[in-house]
Amino acid sequence: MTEVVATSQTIVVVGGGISGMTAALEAAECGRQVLLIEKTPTLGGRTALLYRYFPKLCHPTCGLEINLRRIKASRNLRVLTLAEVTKITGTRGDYSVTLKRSPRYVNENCTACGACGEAVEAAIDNPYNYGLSKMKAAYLPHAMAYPQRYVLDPSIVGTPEGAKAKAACKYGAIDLDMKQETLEIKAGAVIWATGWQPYDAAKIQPYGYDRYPNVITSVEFERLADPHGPTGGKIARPSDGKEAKNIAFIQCAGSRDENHLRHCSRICCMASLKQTQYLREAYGEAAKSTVYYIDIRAIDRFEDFYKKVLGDPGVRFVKSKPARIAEELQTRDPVVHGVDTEGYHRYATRHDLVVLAVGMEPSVKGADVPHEIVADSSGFIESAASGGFFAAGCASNALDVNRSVQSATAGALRAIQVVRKSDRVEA
Amino acid sequence: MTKEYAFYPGCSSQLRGSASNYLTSVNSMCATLDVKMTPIPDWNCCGASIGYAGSGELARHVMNARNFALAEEHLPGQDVVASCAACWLGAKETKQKLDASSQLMADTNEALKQAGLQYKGNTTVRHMVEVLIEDLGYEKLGAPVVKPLEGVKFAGYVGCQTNRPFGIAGESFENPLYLDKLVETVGGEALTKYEQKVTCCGGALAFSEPEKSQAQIKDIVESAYDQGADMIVTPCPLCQANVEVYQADINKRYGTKFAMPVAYYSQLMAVAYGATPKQAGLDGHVIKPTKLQEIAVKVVPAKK
Amino acid sequence: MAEPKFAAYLCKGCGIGERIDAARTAKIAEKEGKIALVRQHEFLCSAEGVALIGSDIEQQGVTHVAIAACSRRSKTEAFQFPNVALARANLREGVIWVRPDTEEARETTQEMADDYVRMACAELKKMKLPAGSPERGCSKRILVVGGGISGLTAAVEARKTGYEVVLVEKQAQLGGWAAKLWKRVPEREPHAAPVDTGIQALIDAVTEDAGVKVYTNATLAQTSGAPGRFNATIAVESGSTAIEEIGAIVQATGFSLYDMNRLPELGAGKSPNVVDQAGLESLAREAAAKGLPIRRPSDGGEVNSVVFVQCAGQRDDTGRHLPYCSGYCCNTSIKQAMYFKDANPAVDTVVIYTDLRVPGNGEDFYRSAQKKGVTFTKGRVTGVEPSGDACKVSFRDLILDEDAAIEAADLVVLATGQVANAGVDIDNPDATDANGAKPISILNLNYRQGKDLPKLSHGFADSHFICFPYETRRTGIYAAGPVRRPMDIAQAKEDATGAVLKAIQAAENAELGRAAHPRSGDLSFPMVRLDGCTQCKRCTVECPFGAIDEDEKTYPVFNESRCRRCGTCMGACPVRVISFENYSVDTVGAQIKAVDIPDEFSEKPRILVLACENDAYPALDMAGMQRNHYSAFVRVIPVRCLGSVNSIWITDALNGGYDGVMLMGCKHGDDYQCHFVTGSALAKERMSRIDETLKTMALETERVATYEVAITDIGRLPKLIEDYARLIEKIGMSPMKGFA
Amino acid sequence: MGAMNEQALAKYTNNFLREVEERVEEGDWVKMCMQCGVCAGSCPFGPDWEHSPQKIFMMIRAGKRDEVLSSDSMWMCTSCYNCVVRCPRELPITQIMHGLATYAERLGLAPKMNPTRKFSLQFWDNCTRTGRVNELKLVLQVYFRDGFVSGIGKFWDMRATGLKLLLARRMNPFELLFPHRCKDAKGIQAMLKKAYEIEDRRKGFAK
Repeated sequence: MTEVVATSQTIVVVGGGISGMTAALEAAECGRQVLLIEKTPTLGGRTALLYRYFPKLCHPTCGLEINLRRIKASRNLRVLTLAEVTKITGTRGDYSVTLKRSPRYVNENCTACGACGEAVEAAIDNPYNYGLSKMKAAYLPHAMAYPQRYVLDPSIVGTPEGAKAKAACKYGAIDLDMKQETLEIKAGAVIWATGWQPYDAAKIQPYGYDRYPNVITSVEFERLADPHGPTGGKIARPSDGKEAKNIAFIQCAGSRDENHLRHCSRICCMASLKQTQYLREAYGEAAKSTVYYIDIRAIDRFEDFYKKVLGDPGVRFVKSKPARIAEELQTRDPVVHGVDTEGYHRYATRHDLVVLAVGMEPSVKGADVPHEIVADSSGFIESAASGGFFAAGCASNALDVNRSVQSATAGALRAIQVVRKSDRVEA
Repeated sequence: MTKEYAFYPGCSSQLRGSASNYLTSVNSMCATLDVKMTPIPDWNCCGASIGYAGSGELARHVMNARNFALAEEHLPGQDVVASCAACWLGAKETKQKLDASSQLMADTNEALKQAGLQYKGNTTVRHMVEVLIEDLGYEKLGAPVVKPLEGVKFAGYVGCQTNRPFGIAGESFENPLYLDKLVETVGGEALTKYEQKVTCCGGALAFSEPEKSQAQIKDIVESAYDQGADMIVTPCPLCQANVEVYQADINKRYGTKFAMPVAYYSQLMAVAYGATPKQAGLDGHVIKPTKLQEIAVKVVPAKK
Repeated sequence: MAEPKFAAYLCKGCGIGERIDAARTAKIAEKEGKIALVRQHEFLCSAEGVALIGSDIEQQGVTHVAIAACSRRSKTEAFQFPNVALARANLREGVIWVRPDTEEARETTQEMADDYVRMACAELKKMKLPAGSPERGCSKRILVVGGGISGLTAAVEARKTGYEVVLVEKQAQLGGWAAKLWKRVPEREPHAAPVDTGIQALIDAVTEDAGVKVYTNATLAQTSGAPGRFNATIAVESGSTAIEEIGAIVQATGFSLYDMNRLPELGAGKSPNVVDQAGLESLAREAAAKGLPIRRPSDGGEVNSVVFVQCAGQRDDTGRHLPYCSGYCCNTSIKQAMYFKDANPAVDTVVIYTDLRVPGNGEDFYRSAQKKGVTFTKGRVTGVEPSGDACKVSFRDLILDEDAAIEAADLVVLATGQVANAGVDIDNPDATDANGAKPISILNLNYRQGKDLPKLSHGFADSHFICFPYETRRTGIYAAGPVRRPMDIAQAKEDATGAVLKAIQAAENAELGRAAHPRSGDLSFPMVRLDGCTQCKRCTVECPFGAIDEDEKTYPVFNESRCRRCGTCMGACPVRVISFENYSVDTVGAQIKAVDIPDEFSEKPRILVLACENDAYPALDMAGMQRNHYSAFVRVIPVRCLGSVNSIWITDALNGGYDGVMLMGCKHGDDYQCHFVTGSALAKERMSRIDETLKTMALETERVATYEVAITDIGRLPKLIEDYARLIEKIGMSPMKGFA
Repeated sequence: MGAMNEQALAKYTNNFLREVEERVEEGDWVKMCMQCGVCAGSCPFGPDWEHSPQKIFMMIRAGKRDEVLSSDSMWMCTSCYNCVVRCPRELPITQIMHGLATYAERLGLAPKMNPTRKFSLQFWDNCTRTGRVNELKLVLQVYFRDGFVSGIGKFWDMRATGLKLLLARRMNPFELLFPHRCKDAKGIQAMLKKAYEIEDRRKGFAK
């Protein structure tokens, strides 16, 4: 049974991505008691699945390492993974938060030696590669996973595979009898940092994501370029593993569209510009990128990066929202159809691979937040009547990493303002 | 028990019309399914999308509203069901516009008064296919099958106006699947990868600029061949006519050897339900749907 | 602290027991490591194992613990012993997981393990338990520089958190740019129409709050000290000065509008009917005050047609204007077009843009403007020629792909950009800003390294870090709002709120004598033995954070609460008088010496790897986790930053018979990834000088190699090591063996 | 209209846009276009157009009144509604195209020789005369619209098809003598007359 100490001075942060970690750390490093809740088995969130950041092309795991070290060093911060918030009642300074905790089937004895992973044969889709690869059903989510502890997929519990895992563990770390539990904790303030999810590309029917293997999303492309990814960093296309050197990047795939997401997702333009450089890095002169766009939104000094990419002879820009994608029957090459609106030129261009710059929608839509809140029509959180509930990062708006961290830091301060009030009442 | 609808067959489907065999097969199909279609008395043309240059906005709506008014009066409580894509589209658009604007409603009734009619706004507009899928469902549609269309490969050509802008609930604009499901329901083989299923046949230009529409039709038929289709099946009389009738001209124009039969879903169902070739309107084709013919003439022991 | 007592614990779990002769290694810890208490354990991180260590600390008064088990990055929760010095030998990720489990590999693997234990013991002996900096600032007041919307927000948020505020504003009134606006872009749904700026409420909140000391018409004459003990000398226009005790600083000095008079080709200065966005706001305010529609400045005539020119003097690649995008201008022009449309839909408003940049819900604001009849034309404006009371706007219509013109616009609004008020460029004090003005210092810091915050690019005092946007190079001073990056009001408010948290954190850290990011909570701090100092000034020049000043005799003056504990000063010091209690020239030096160097006939070279603990070391760990093998001849020592590497370590190693030294640090240059900004760059530079030393030692220059590595290099690092080992094999064993 | 013509010549003023909003079916949607071009790429007859919808919308904003209204582009629309279902701004593009064509026709600016224009007019005339379309008459009208000789020629070209249709009983000479008709054709005429009258009033056409 999980033991959690929380009082009305505790700040509960929901979501262990970069926004949640930041909010939790900044508050904790101001001397506040913080409980960080994460739904999955590991911290890191969506940025841990990116290969590089724009505009520096540095690696997200580099910042993650620092944040994890801060978490390990912090006396005030407690992390709870595999935990979901099902209910929040109360008001500013006095909340009661109900948590559903799913079993990991692995206890703190785990040394991450990997014996169970070797023993088990059953494989499952690897969610950390968006299902582009398989992984063992006893697994360490990824190399930077925290807590650094294995997880058993529920599918093998109660099967011979589960038994294999248990048998393989010398340290009694595997506990097949773990059950889901419900916890209720107190909190003075809540920071909601549940982040974003990519818009379901299959809904954008003209682009045939559900029909053509060589039409993928921008988040999947990040995995293709990542050395930890399904191809070990080789930019190869799904249908035949052929090196994809001629790639179309389609902007506003779901964003700025009354039929899909009404808002602009802000990051997609920069993400595609960045990804053209992955291609450059991988294939040099042979790399051919075409960016189909409505407006390139490279705001503030991101413009520098845009100019750099504009100067890359391997990258073409076409001002057009493509009408549809067709597939060449034999080669399975995607063919992008549309009109370049700068002077009205029609095109039907063949590519090795199409990357849809999918839009950003809140992972937990406003309506599904288990608390009374005000959200906009896209589901981003604006405020809560109860006064001590704040949104941070992409739960609050379509933001890039830098702005998410700003938002999370601001959120931490607002939460501190609440709990210090409740110190006073109790003091 | 019998389902009843106010039937709006439309000009092309009427007796001696270019799609009269569609009507024939629909009647046969409905008889089997115990669906009673009562034509709206003295119904008139919807004006179709192509009539725009002369019609303007209001006149078009008034034409459709007249049919609604007649249906309200003579067939109260019954949904207006169109079998023709254009009629359905035109009627449905009018219905939406009138619902949305009291102004337009008033203007429309002011005009209708001249014909001694009034539209109260209670009509619901449906497509024959909606009736089949939504009111009966695939299971019911499969039940009466006595001659499954085994071994016949169908390219499901949905076309434009049955599919856009309204379409059938739950289906996508780019890749609707209901036609394939109907084919499978009656035991045929649906070529689900047929990628021309929603390509426009250029109907509106068929007469005025045949070369343009025939270029479209060529792709539609060609890809049906590529997929190994025995015939094309469609829910739209205009698509049927265009895609079937001009194959000879296309052969002349492009040196192709097209002879791809184009049938209605209703003909497939009628045949599968045991209708004679005549009842299924198979005699109404320029390119004979031989495979259907063969099945239709087969004698099978009546279902117990 | 009591008499130090040392203990070493050797874990045999995770296969360590099977792969190495633990008994032998334990004996080494005892004999060579000179550790009195040495224990072996099957599963040291288990509750029972941890309890064992705990009881030794309790019962036997153990003060220094060496743990030979997994990496220092693993099992950190288990191996946490307050007030105990801890050294860890990485036998799992660092040894058995990077070595093949074969007979022939057994011996070298064992030697690897033995050495890491020797190193841990040696390090431990030299370690002291950090006590925290004695320099404890006591002030927690927040100084806010700038009284615009960012500064006012900062002040209000700081007060809400219970901290006192001193606010300094150059102008006579508070409010800054926001006070000059008629209305602002909405922040919330419906994003349909301009809304009130809300600036007055902020001004009132600040002026009515006794906890905020407001200085208007005032500037900072000098800022001295450090977080927790800043002294701000405030000069008021009247001539009076005041000195305030400050804990931390938020610099919210905002921006100046790019001077439209630099854009004569766009009609600026040629007609009063050509205005910038600020100009239009004042027209709107005047009109609103009179309750009249906006009139044409030239003759007070009716305005029937307004043209908005986006990116005026922005996104420029001629080098004459601003190269960047200011981000807020598209929404502002949309808002201003609405001023006209909401008052009178008959007025024509055309926005000419190349890329319309309205991220997030700005899209709704854009749609709303279109609904109101604001028209948008994708085009590039080539000229604005005033004639009489009208202006002709010529442009290239990029959609219709033709040259076009709007013959008679009554008003032309130029969307010029933001130029940061960030003070002097400390790297280039004579530089002028984008408006051609010579900036005057804002903070007037008396820091050795300059008067203001270092600038990042285009004159903005932004942070270079994506994950840590508030980490500037001056601890306890945080830039917020448009001084940091071009931004709109909504972002500025959010930014200011975050900056206040960081300021509060800095003040609190200072009081506890703890480090700030990225070594948050670190109690160690640099200590200098001044009697040995030669006043060479390297430390004061090279400190990436300007933490070290100089006294009149040019001796270094350390300001611990400005320091980030990277150790760059330690690496810089030629006479090695700077160190930390738990990280010093000796703790590392001792590890280097502890390694057993086989003679030159053994064919067992020894390669020292000094790896940045932030990226290179984790990468090596992860290589181990993936069981990527590498040479058994390397001995890896994690360092805080490559900048902390003192060349004495290299020369000692080479004198001691090591055959090669690999330095692994982070990427440097424009897109540097060093968490201490310049550490890896400095190391690179220092090592370029080591070639000389090598020559004098008659050693090949290849024996010292510096690498830029990233945390993702799990595949590349083992390869680098293998290649280097092969290279050493090629150039042969070091001739220096056996002399040390 | 003269005055309006004059004004509309002043480019990039919103006069023509306003005219379109007032007088063209769904015309008030034109301003909502964001020039993404998805309509242009979605049109099956795009390659035949001089101007794509999105470009026409831009031309309207640019005040290119005559170029737009005399263009034959709108007449290429086959009402396939591809553009409508894909438009990210949900513009009823098909209706706007028809609306512009209709408006051009009313102003007498539509390209006289455009075959689809003629067909469209004939179709409407044909179906409103009796309330139902007389396909055979319609076809003959189409063939003979450019005079008897060319008509014979076209008819000759199509004789095979025609014959097949006759055999398939999908075209019937009786239609010429005893065509389908609504019983209340009169009523229909009357109500349509009224409809035109009301629309003229609403859209402010001088009568």
